[in-house]
Amino acid sequence: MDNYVIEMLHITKEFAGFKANDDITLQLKKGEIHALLGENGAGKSTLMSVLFGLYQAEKGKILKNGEEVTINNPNDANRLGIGMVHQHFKLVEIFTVLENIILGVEPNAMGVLQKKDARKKVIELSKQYGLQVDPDAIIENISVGMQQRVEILKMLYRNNEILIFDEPTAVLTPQEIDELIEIMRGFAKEGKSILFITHKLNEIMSVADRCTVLRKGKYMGTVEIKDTTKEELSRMMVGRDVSFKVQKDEPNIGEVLLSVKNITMPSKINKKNAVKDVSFDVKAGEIVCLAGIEGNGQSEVISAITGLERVKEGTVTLAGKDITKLNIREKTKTGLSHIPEDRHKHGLVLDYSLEENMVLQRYWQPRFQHNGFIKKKEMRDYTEGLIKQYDIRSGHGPTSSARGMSGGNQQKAIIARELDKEHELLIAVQPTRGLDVGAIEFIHKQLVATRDAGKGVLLMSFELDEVMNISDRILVMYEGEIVGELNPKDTTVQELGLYMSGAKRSRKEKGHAK
Amino acid sequence: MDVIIYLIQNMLPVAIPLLLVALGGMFSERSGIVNIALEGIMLFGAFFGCLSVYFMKGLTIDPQLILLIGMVVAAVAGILYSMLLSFAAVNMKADQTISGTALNMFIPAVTLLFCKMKFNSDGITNSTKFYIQKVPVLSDIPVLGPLFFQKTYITVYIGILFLLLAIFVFYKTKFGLRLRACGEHPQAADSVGINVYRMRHSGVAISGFLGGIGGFFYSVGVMDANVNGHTGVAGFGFLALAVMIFGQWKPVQIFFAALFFAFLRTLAYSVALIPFLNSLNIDQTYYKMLPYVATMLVLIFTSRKSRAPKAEGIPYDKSKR
Amino acid sequence: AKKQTFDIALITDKGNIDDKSFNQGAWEGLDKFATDNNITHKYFKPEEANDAGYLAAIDQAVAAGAKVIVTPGFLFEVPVYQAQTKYPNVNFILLDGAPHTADYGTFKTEANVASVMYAEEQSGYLAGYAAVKDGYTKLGFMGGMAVPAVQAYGYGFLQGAEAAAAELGLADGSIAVTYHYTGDFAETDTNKASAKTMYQEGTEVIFACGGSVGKSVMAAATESSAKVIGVDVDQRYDSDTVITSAMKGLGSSVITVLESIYKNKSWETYSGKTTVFNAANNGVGLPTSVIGDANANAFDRFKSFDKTAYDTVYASLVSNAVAPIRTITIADATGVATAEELMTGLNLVKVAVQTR
Amino acid sequence: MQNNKNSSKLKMQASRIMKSKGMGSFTATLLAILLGLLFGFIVMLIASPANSFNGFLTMLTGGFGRLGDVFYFATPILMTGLSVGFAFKMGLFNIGASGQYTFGMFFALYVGMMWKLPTGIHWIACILAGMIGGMLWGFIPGLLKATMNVNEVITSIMFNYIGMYLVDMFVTNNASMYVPNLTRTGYLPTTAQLPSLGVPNSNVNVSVILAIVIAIILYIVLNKTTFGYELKATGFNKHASKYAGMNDTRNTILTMIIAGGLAGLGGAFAILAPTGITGSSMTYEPINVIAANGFNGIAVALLGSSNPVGIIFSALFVSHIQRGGTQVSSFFGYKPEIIDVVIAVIIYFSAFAMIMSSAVGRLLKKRSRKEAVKELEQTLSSEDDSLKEKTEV
Ligand SMILES: Nc1ncnc2c1ncn2[C@@H]1O[C@H](COP(=O)(O)OP(=O)(O)OP(=O)(O)O)[C@@H](O)[C@H]1O
Ligand SMILES: Nc1ncnc2c1ncn2[C@@H]1O[C@H](COP(=O)(O)OP(=O)(O)OP(=O)(O)O)[C@@H](O)[C@H]1O
Ligand SMILES: [Mg+2]
Ligand SMILES: [Mg+2]
Repeated sequence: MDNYVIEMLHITKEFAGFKANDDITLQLKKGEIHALLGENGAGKSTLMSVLFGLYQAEKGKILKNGEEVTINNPNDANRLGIGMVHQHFKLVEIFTVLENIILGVEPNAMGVLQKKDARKKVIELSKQYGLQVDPDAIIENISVGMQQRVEILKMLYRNNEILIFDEPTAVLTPQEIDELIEIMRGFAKEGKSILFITHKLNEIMSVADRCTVLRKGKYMGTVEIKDTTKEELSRMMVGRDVSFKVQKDEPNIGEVLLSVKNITMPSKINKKNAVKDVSFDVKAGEIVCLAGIEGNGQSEVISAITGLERVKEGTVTLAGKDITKLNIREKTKTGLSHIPEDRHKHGLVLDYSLEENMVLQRYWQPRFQHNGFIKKKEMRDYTEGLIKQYDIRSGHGPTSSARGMSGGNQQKAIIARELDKEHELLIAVQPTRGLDVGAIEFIHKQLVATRDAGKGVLLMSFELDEVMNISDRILVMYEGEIVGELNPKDTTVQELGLYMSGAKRSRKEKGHAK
Repeated sequence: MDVIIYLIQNMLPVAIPLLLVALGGMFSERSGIVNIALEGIMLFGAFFGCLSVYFMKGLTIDPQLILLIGMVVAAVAGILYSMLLSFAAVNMKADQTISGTALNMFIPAVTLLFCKMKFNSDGITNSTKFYIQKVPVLSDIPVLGPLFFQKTYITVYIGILFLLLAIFVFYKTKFGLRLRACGEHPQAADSVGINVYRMRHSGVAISGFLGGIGGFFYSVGVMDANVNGHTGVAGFGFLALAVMIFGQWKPVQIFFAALFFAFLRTLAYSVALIPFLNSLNIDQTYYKMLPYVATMLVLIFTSRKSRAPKAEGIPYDKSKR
Repeated sequence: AKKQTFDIALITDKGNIDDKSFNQGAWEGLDKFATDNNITHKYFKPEEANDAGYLAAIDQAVAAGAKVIVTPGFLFEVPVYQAQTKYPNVNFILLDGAPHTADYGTFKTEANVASVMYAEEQSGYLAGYAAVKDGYTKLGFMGGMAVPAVQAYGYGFLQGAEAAAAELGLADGSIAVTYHYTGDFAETDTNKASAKTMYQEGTEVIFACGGSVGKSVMAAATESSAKVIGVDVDQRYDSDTVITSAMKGLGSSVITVLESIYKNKSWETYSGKTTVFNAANNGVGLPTSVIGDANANAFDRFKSFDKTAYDTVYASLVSNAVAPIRTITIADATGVATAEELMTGLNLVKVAVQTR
Repeated sequence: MQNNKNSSKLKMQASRIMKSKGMGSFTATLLAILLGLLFGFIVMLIASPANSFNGFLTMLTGGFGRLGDVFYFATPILMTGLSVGFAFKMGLFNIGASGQYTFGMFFALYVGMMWKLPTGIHWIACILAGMIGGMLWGFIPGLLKATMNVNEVITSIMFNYIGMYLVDMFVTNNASMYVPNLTRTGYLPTTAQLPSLGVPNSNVNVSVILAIVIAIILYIVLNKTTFGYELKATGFNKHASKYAGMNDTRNTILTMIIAGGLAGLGGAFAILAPTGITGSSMTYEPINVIAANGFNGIAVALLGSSNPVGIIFSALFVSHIQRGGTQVSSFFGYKPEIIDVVIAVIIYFSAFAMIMSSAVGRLLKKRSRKEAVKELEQTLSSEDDSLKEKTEV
């Protein structure tokens, strides 16, 4: 008999008749790091939400140290020592770090807040675990990595012994990931038990003791990490072999398509410039990647090119045409396609149907409108074509509401829309964020195919693997400048990391670089 | 000097209803519920407050006590009426603007209907006098005495008391912290075991409490304890919304915003007292428009960085992440 | 229950029957008469406040069985002109107006219409006279809008003040009057604020001459410990601040005409013409008795002015020895007179007018 | 085979229509109306039990005897309803329809009284002037919203007051328009009045036809054109619309201009209506009161789910029971305000009618709980609360 702190036995959780968790069993040993793996929508977050008391399972039971417990809300979970870092942070942006940590378990006298002791405890905890934070900083002013520390401190403040991390690394830079993994190891050593959700098999291989795999809401099994491989895990998860290495030939490089010259962009957070005098080119038939740790100006460069922000200084030329001051529509017409960073904010009108979203960039073209009237039939036919071609899955085909689609399929829809419209240059910003390996594989293939069709691709990504695998050329940004131009074939992840952290730079000269 | 004292004496009874109602709106909106129904809640409170004053007219009790009783009635009425909003918005996940608008439409019609049936009138007329010519002792303090303790209403002091209380509850208590969390990020509040629904009900109930009292205080301090279905509360509920936004959803700033608006409004009707303005001979209409124009100008300059509670207006659904 | 019918109907203008003005006065008379004589009666509110709306309300009233319809106010002049031929068997009592076409081309009062007017200038004269005689020297006038009735009250008020000042032998300009039209007939906080400002300037008594505006003025007077003169009906019961009221016999005139129909069979006395109710036929005046107390002194809120003094001045109006001016020439199209126009038009010397 | 496929497709479409948003909101609205009427009946029962039944019937049917008036009184609120509803689609709450309405009235009056134009052209010019007046008063809040991010609810409330005071001042200061003795404007020349439809005892005129045509045009614009597509997209998610190259600033301003124009037309239609009395016409009374028809427009828009065609029906419905209400008060002595109470209750329930109707449906059909929950969830997530400004998730 193993010594399990938590056992979730035969859990079934339904949403409107759909089984998100179907007879799932998960057993967590004391002091272990237990990974939970599965495609998008496999039911990982749901299972954790059941454990944390956000949802109640229809069937199954939960045991703590062998005794059955009921968890009806986060308070129950908290009482049992269960804490969770959510996939999307649950922090109140305008509150201070301290206020966020104590929220829900506020020390008080007759309802009046007593922050003094809490502050002391938080400072102690952050020292003890090396989670450096300023208790009085406002959440919206601190970095994502810092916010995650706050989430972790929230659990520690509540003396939680069982820690759930739902995709904690998706939003972190490589350095931050390393730090987090160290912290998790530390927790495990102390006897805390950790449930760790991630789509990145490397992380599982490096930190987890065991791994439970889900597929489409079903339990696929639990394996010891030391006895398994990445390939085996992904086969368990997807049901087929997945190739991690993107198949691509030598690039067939052509004319300069995009030319960015001496771009300077203001920062939204402070008075400094987020982008300082940056210049680079993207040529036809190549994938150029803007790499760097989040917050080093990459997003602002993209915004300058796409027109989401006004350019402060410098010029952007596309296919020989100065597009710096053009509005977004004109840029689109000049041949720009853009897979935006935030698919819910920019990429889709969630309340529109799929078909209405598919013409978002081209409803004004003669093909889809006549004298200002939308050609509904053309729109429908066009969407049906794309659904087939890109394997976009949704409930009601073209008429499904975009809101009801899964993240992966929403992303596919955006990619279909942006790739199918006539364009010279594709800008893809974090196109695979939060997606499972299957979806990632698909998207990578599409990017390479676009390149091979003679278009230029400008990719922005924080995923080092993706950067190394996909790109033909890497531009590393650090503090608003391009500090290195690398060829992925001649470099290593470690070297890339050095550039990203500013420890190394090879491109100091301003102006144009070849 | 006399003019200044006069302006301040007359500004306060106007500022207090605005202040209270805007504070109410703040509690509601910071909990996540857009409260466009303030106008209706005010009238509802004013209606029941005045009605209770009407029924107490024969009694030989101190008018200030009658006022306090009327205030309690108005507060209870306001809470009850606001529950119609929170029921719709929280339990039924209804659109908050629509429900609020319905509540604004409902009460003037009910006031008219009731008063016509009962009094053959458009409203309730009271003759109880709540005005305080002089507060004993305090009114003799130089400067401050005439400013704050002569020719005034007890509503002014109660209003200030509620302001202090609101600041305390809002910033210093567990309840305030939780309430503000619900208006910003209800999912976060939920995930730490806070009952978002209950907090939102409470926020709206507080807006009902303050809104009802504010409505009654409007009647007392501005309308001589009368209430009328046609003129209602003269758009003060909507103005309070503007004051709330102008005050950036923060109590102290709301206080100053209310004073600002009330001052301009008082000024607009006191032009004759101010020789300089009087000599300009400007059409009175411009003065009447002044508070509205000024409020708008202020909003134009503050709106760029204006930041409404992030989750306001969005029904919270536990089952959605 | 089938549809109910009502014999006597009142059509309100845009206000309600508690407007402290035409609607209320007329309704109180109508209601008293009908209740006393057990006649079914009801008031009707038009769906919109314009000629067509008023006519439609008359249609409704007739459909509901009305035999006599009271229409309070000059706004009914055109609608009644239409209705008098449309419903020849219905009797109309039109207060403060005479039927005419929309273009004022034809004035015609049919045999089924009694047109009733009031000498407001006489009533205002009495009020102004009494106030100055009582020792007030700083007066105010707050009219609703510059309509003929309100203007007449105001002009009468000024002339009465002038006459009293002359009798008292006061110096020229020793009586100060602030003269103001509020622009509406409603109880609003803004009207209250305006009145308060007037009191703050030192005004001792304001003649509140605009329906519900009076409520606002009384509120201001309470807070300022000052006085009010009421209008149209005796308003002493509304506030202690009301020293007297410039009345016109709205209710009593309605009762008089209704009696001519239902009791005296003397409808011809009033039908087909315009009857002016004035001092001579006891149609205007200040209150001389207190309701519910036969022994009470209706002049008790004056310092010195009393019934005797009142009777004297009233007699001078009855005998036409004094005839206050009702209209003056005003340049401004809004009907709002300037101080000079008032001073010269009304021959004021002792009274100094300041307009607002 | 082909046939089979077609017929099943047809069936699917039919069931989709039945289950569609439009149909769902229609039944939901009916439910809300039912509850509102029930409330009205209870009030009548309390006020005067003996008359309540007949009174209630008259309330429901009284309007049928006065169809001309039903259409006549429906016209201005139809226009303000369209104004509010149209702005809703863009995510804007135009509570300022009242001020725009008043401005439209003033412009129409001005052209009607101050300009001498030939018969047949004059009233058209007046209508256009009214529209321009409303547009002007919608433009400014739109501009402030689009360029300075000033909350349009607050600006338009402020603009209601400012507009009302301004128009009252313009009117009273204009010697040729204002008749001080009557405290209102003079009569409009007949050339400025709208052609009557000739229904006896009713002012119903050509404007009701114009209003319905405008509503249908709006429907087409919103649902069939690229402009409507852009407006709705911006209303749902202004970040996405910016990303898609739509001109958010322009669209916001344009929407408020159009909404203002619609309300302004409402004002023009109201003031230009013929009265049927020779030489008489509508008049404007400058007494510092905010036009109620602007606020009634909110109710009409909400009841019509902001759908232009729905708004036609909701305006007619509101006008219909208001006429019934007048009858009730004439014949049974109830106070006409009872109708306003009923309408308010209807609006209140319509705010969550969707949820109620699926709950009622569940009770009626006794379906399994799961299914009902599913449907509920679907209606919830598909409900396009165009009011919601925050569409980003
Ligand atoms: N609140 C909900 N209502 C309805 N269905 C839901 C809800 N939450 C989750 N689901 C369903 O449950 C399934 C599992 O979702 P869950 O979020 O647990 O997946 P996941 O494994 O965490 O995916 P990801 O890797 O994208 O985070 C989804 O496919 C979805 O259809
Ligand atoms: N409230 C809900 N009702 C119905 N389905 C839901 C609900 N919430 C989520 N889903 C379903 O959950 C599935 C996955 O949703 P989820 O938000 O986890 O996507 P995701 O891939 O994780 O995207 P993200 O990158 O935003 O996390 C989808 O199939 C979606 O239909
Ligand atoms: Mg998940
Ligand atoms: Mg996810």
